[in-house]
Amino acid sequence: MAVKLSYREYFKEEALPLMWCAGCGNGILLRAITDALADLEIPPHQVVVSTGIGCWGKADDYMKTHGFHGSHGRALAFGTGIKLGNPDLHVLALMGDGDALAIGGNHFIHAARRNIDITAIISNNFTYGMTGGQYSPTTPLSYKTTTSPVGVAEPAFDVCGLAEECGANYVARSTVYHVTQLKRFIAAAIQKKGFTVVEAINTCPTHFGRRNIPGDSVEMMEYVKNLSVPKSRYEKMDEEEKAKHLVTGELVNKDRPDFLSVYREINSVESESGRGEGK
Amino acid sequence: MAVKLSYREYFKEEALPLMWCAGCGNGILLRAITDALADLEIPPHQVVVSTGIGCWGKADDYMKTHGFHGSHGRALAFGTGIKLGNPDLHVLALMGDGDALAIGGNHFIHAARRNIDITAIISNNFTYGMTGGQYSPTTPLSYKTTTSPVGVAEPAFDVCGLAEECGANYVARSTVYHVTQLKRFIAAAIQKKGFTVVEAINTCPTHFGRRNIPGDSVEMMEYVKNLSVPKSRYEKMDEEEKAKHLVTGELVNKDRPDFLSVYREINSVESESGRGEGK
Amino acid sequence: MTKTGEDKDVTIHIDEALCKRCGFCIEYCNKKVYEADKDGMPLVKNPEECTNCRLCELRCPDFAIRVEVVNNE
Amino acid sequence: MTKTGEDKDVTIHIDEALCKRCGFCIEYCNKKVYEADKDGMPLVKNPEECTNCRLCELRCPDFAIRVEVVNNE
Amino acid sequence: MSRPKGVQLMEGNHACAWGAIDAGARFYAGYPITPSSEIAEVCARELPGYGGTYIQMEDEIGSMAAIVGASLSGKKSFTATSGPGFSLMQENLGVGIYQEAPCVLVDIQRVGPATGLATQPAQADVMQARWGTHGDHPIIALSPASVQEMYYLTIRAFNLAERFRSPVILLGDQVVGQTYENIALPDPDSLEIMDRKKPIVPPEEYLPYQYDEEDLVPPMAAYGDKHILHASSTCHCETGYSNFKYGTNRQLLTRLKNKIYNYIDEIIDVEYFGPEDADVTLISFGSSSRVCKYAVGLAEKEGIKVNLLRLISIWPFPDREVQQALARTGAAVVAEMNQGQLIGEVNRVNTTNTPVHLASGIDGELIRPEIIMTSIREAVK
Amino acid sequence: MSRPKGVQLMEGNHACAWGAIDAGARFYAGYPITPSSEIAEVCARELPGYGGTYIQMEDEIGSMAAIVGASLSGKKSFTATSGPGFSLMQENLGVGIYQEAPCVLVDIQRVGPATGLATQPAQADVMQARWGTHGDHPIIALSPASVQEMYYLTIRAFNLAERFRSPVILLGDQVVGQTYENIALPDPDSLEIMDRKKPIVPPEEYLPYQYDEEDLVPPMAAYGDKHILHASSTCHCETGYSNFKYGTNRQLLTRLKNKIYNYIDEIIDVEYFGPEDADVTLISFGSSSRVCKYAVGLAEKEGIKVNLLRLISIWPFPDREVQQALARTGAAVVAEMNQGQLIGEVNRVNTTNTPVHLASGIDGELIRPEIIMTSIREAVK
Amino acid sequence: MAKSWQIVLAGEGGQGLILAGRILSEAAIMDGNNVSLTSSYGIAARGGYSEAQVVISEQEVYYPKCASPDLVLALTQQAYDRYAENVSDDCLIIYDSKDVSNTKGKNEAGFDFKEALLTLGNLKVINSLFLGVILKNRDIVSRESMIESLKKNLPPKIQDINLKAFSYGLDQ
Amino acid sequence: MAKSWQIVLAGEGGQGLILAGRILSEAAIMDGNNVSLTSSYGIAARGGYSEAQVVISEQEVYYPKCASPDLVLALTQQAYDRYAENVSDDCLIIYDSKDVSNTKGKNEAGFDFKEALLTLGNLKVINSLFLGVILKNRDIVSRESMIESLKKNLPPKIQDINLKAFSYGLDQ
Ligand SMILES: Cc1ncc(C[n+]2csc(CCOP(=O)(O)OP(=O)(O)O)c2C)c(N)n1
Ligand SMILES: Cc1ncc(C[n+]2csc(CCOP(=O)(O)OP(=O)(O)O)c2C)c(N)n1
Ligand code: SF4
Ligand code: SF4
Ligand code: SF4
Ligand code: SF4
Ligand code: SF4
Ligand code: SF4
Ligand SMILES: [Mg+2]
Ligand SMILES: [Mg+2]
Repeated sequence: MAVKLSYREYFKEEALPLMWCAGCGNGILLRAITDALADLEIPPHQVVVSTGIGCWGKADDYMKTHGFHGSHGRALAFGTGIKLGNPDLHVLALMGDGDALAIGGNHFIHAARRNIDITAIISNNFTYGMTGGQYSPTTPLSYKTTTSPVGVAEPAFDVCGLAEECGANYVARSTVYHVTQLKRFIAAAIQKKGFTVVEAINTCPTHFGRRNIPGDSVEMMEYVKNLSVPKSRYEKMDEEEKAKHLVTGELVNKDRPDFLSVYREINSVESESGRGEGK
Repeated sequence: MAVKLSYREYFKEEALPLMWCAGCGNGILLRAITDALADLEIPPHQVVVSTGIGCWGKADDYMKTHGFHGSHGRALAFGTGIKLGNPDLHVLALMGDGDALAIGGNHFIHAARRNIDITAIISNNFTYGMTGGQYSPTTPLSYKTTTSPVGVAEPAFDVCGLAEECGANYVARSTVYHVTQLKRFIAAAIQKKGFTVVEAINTCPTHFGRRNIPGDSVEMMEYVKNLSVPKSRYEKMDEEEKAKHLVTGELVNKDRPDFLSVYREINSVESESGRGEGK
Repeated sequence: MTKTGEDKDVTIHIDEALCKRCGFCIEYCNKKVYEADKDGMPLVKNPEECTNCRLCELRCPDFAIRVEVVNNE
Repeated sequence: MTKTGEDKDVTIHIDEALCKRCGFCIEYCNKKVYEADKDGMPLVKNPEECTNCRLCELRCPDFAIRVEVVNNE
Repeated sequence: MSRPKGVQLMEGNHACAWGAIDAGARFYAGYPITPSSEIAEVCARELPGYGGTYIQMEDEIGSMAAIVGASLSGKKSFTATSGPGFSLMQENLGVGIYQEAPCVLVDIQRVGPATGLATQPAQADVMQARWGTHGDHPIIALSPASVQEMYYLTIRAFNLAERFRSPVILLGDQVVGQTYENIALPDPDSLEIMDRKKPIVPPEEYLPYQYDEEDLVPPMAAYGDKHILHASSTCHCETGYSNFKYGTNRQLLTRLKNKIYNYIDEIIDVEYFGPEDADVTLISFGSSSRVCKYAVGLAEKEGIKVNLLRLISIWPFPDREVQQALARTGAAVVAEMNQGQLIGEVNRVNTTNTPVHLASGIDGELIRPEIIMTSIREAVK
Repeated sequence: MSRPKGVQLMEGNHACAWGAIDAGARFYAGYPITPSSEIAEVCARELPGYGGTYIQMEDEIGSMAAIVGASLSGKKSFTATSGPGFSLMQENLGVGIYQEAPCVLVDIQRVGPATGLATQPAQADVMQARWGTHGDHPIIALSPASVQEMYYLTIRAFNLAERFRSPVILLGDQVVGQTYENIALPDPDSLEIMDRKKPIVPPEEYLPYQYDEEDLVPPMAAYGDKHILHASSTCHCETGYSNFKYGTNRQLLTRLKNKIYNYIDEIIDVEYFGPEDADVTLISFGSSSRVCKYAVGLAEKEGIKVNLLRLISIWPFPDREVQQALARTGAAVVAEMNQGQLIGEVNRVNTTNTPVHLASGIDGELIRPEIIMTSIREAVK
Repeated sequence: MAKSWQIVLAGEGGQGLILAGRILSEAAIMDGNNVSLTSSYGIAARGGYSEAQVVISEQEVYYPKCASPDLVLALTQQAYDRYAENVSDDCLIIYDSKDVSNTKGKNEAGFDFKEALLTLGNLKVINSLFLGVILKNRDIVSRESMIESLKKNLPPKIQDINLKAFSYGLDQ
Repeated sequence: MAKSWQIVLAGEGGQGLILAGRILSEAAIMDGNNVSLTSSYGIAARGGYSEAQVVISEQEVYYPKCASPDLVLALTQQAYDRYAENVSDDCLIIYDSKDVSNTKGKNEAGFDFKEALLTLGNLKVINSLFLGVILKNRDIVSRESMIESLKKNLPPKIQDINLKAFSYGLDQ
């Protein structure tokens, strides 16, 4: 009997209420992920979430799948071992912008280059939420944070551009406002073999919002909504306008063979030709 | 009296002979750097070379400028402190492909994003020479090394593409065969403010060559020579041909303001407006 | 703890204990189904307008809303 | 320790102690100025052909070659 | 914000940042981590006003690297972190020690291992501070017990760094870092500030690692000076360039050790508290030692005479002072917020076989007086 | 290449790799570093033939992370490195300890700190192995003295890792790693191989950190099992999920310590060499201890009776065995290739105040017999 | 022994407890005392348990926590329960009579903060209000210092309403 | 005491010293002995000082280095100088008579390796050649084992010429 699965198969309801602030989009992202898993009908025990450390890195506390909560910035490195240790698993690396791109930037670019079969789901709230709102490598230039009280002097990474440059098979950007699109991208990323990235532009009214966006949670959500534009519209913008926005949509979708396929192929050719005699 | 400086002002002749193997291109690259410095007539004491750890990382032993020989992969991180500690310095980060892109990949992408005023000179010999020839993130797919005895299963980084994506002001690729071009690019990189990258495709007959290129040092040099094609020719190639070659030339040349300029501007605006009262 | 706006085939449950008064449901329901009480808590004011799009449920960051179709079984 | 091929205005010094016999100078001199001895050591065989392009000096990985213009002072 | 004037309510981490600024620090590189981030935040806000620079690096590895680099460029530099970041800094801390780069590393300890309890205090990085990086190396570490000391010991850390040409660790904890107390910052001009020795020979004669016999510390040029500075993480001789001759390594390692251990009296700093004659001696440091002072009073009420040896400098370990304290009193209690780290060192020097008890606070909070009292009672049993 | 048969000349690093394979290791993640890289090279070549996987990570941080991850996916996993890489692995080593992920970390020591002498032997990561990661934690470390032992102790390291659900460190050095000696690999079927305890309760009842009272070790599911495994670097209760209640931290840290220290006899492994009654007892480990054996003979020729206590397991420190040895003989010499690390531990347990001398080999080569002889002569003076 | 106070302000995130601790502490400093202020909160970024502990003493403060509080303000049941059982009989507990229902009944005073706030017409001045209530019950710091500290710590445009709330608390 | 040998093969990179050490060691193992083989080389990747030390013993080998060598092969002056002063009088030094000029003259034998190689017509068989010379001077391992070890360690197509070089050394 093929009963459609519910997000509740993956979501740990008894852990409610969530620890996150009012208006924090992490819960929305969590719902999108668990909904996507339900849509794909992947049994929870075939899923491992590998989280980083940060507000979003607390997501594993609310998941009923297998979970790994490691060290800051290393979700992909732990995830690489998890995946190679049992290639049948669906490994989801849930990372903040700090996790994925500051301290974890190296694992990110190498995972993409290797095309390891992991889905990275990045909550980009433009700041280190957990530690009190310092600037991150995605904080937009000149925005204020606790460590850039007059504005940050560093330009931000284009997370998706970086993933693409390094070779990810699937790269998409959405926001916690665009919830159905977000779920769709996550589902597509999980289904695709190889390294896949979904960047979810997220709200952090408490830190990023407080210092940069006059108003409340809704204003913060409005910012996220207005910041993002679909590809079709984005492409028609001039450079100046582009610089003020983030394009959303499926930005990369290809089928390079993933690391383990290549590894197995290369090594099997060899063992046929007589080496690797060990049983 | 403006006597033209010689590379000997920068090169530590008494340290000869070089420790590098016969046919290793590191010496050629070293000559190109010291020649470039001489052409630019930068006094040696205004230059700091920050080297990584590796065969190329030994370059500081042959330099008469200020020198910093730190830990593997961190030449840019040390260099960042060196530069910010004394902004008048010309900081040259001399890194192997392992230094710059394996263990040091994160510093590389962040230095480029920040656009810190450092010149990265990368000896790309497609392998970890110093440790005996294991594969590196630039080893071409399926090439053999001591840790990929039947061929490496990971695609290589495009070093210059990565630097460009992350925001470097100047990115150029040459080879130790193309010595005059190489020197020219290095001089241009040093002169340019912001983060600049020169990737020098290099020979390693001892390790990379031995396992992949039948023949001797000259064959290894032939490989380097034939691998590289100028932009004009590269652009006319089909994808398959492109994949087998590396484009050389000045690939990026722009003038984004460097980190320190932005930092100072942002912070001075502020202190004018009354904050930062400390003397 | 659950407020129910019942009409036609849709039931909307809001778990007051979970709701953190972010206002997203109120702001983003195209049908203006919700209104804020003075504390910021959403009240189901116009349940008859609800189209069961469930966007409010998906956008509630605190899993506080459940939109249920009752008569559809 | 230095072999000198003297002709016209160019002198080529090769420091035998530094030379590691990689063969680059021999292979890449367009003018075929060098030849290898049986040990692989470059000998200046055709100094009169040298155009003073100095590429051999720049391409010698071991700083073993010095191409000097003598009569140009 | 300008420099706070008069008696202030100030957080320990802020006091640390002001101590650094007053000591002359003009470069901070760091990566935020609870419970140390306020140090970064003050630096980000204040350093530009002092002509200094704040940079938030991509991680703690880069942060430690950057402060070593800036140190060699002539700046007084520092970073602050907590356990996970401290672990990541170890490799380059070793580089700083080996290259003799004066700088300060502030570790505001929290509960570990791993992420542990990120907002809660512990003192479980004590041994790591001594032994965290690979290879033989000496280290200097100070342990503040109050907001006051966060300020003054930060200055002292910079002074010792400059005096000994070495990284110095300020080993705080969440309690001293995030407690607010009254403090009055002194007139900066009244402070005794040390600066590294500069070369006195002409540039041509300068060898960056040729040391003065008098104190074994080489005068230090800065990048940009005409005196060429070559600093290496590889075994090197006085020139600073790599040197692999037999003997060079022994010489270098021995000097690095002796330049600190031969002058240990300039570093060792302890406080004696309570009656000279006592039934039990408490040995403690950092925020635990305050609770010990409190316990001295509690014990007195119970009729037990207790005194305290407080280690203000903890590395190099004050062998002599601890040994004497153990010998003087017949029983000792080591109070620390870990499962027993400093107690190992205490026993190492315990030639009198004095019974040493452990009061171990591992509840993710400031050690409770009751835990110390229990150990005191045991000790007098 | 197939598994070497018969008596072979084999390098220690190769013996280590074969030991791992014979112990059941099927996952290696690493980053090359001298003098350990041969372990990686054998794994790269051999693991695919055993259905295993070799991955070269972007750095040592990632390598340590990957082996912890693979461990939880049910694989026996390991990595190998040397000083600089060992420093970088510390943070995630702590994660492995805290999450109780069985795995093996091989450190082939070279001269440090920093880059030091990359190709030369030292034993200066001894204390780092114990204390290198932040926060309270126990650790198991073994120290091989020969190519033979590189093989057998690697197997033992995996067995202990599985038995105690903990990372185990194999603390070799350049000498044991790169010396070639004769060795015959045994029939793999003849080996005693331990495997982690799997859960016996049904999936619904499984709590990943509910431990067996009998040995304090929780049965371990693997990712992919129906028994859901939640592993956290944050303070957690039996469920594996974060838990910040008062008491949880104390309980967890205490259990992590006790699960090892209560069963220390299953770990402690020492060798006694030489006459029972002696004038001097040598205490040593790893390659230094071989030189001690050699020195026993030299001393005999000089008429000095010397014996040796060789520590095969060094962490947890064999307090009792060392204490007894110190009590039995009136003088001791600790021989180690560092400036004095293990000697601190020896003194910690030296309740008999036996004079303990240091024979310190810091010349970037295997400690010379003469250095040990000098200390022996001093000890009998 | 020297005069000293141990004050616990306990409730949940968003009630301004830590700012109140700061205001109280600075007032104590103005009176010439030594002060230690510590705060703790759960892992939840918002809501959840929160408290500030203030130790005020003429002497050096050794133990910066409240080992035996002299006064506990408990704005939630959770906060009340945390302390009610453990404090000495001399300790005064001031609790929110709306939120806290199970009380032990000895040496304690209930106060309806919500009602007072409604009277004051501003829900955000709760911390000034309870500081007033505290000072009314115990002379921990001088009123002048408290008023100065309130002014120092609050933005000008909300000073008046907060001072009003403080006085209101003081007058109850 | 049990029979044992300490052999040092010293020269520079590229002379096959380490391979020779390996061949010698494996022969010793075939003879039923315990063996330790260590090698060291300077930081220079090519050229520069290089040596192999082989300890052969019927017993367990404690000290894997040559504390008091029984035989030193010195192919360069640097190698010769490193040992000549320090070895005991019982130690035989075999040196390259072309490369080594300053010799002490006691218990040593010069050999012109270059000339022999030219006679053999192959410069690359130097290690087989000196192994022959060594065996001719000292019966460290059996000749059968040595031949077997040479065969095992060398690719088939160069075995003949190496065996020839070995015999040549043995016959001098
Ligand atoms: C090695 C290390 N460095 C720093 C920290 C402190 N830390 C915890 S979370 C975090 C940043 C969180 O930012 P992000 O990854 O963007 O997640 P968010 O909280 O914004 O969701 C930092 C710096 C840590 N735990 N470990
Ligand atoms: C932390 C650390 N990990 C590993 C090493 C070992 N190591 C030294 S050099 C090197 C790689 C060198 O490769 P590359 O950077 O490409 O330089 P090359 O030798 O090829 O010039 C490695 C892995 C080290 N020194 N430190
Ligand atoms: S601090 Fe920001 S990211 Fe963290 S829970 Fe609050 S709103 Fe979310
Ligand atoms: S190993 Fe390769 S990179 Fe290193 S010196 Fe030799 S040829 Fe050059
Ligand atoms: S979206 Fe959810 S949390 Fe926000 S106001 Fe509505 S019900 Fe409450
Ligand atoms: S389901 Fe849709 S229409 Fe109904 S209340 Fe929610 S958002 Fe409004
Ligand atoms: S290029 Fe230089 S090293 Fe190479 S053969 Fe010519 S002279 Fe010798
Ligand atoms: S200078 Fe030019 S022409 Fe002359 S020898 Fe060199 S490469 Fe040949
Ligand atoms: Mg973030
Ligand atoms: Mg390389």
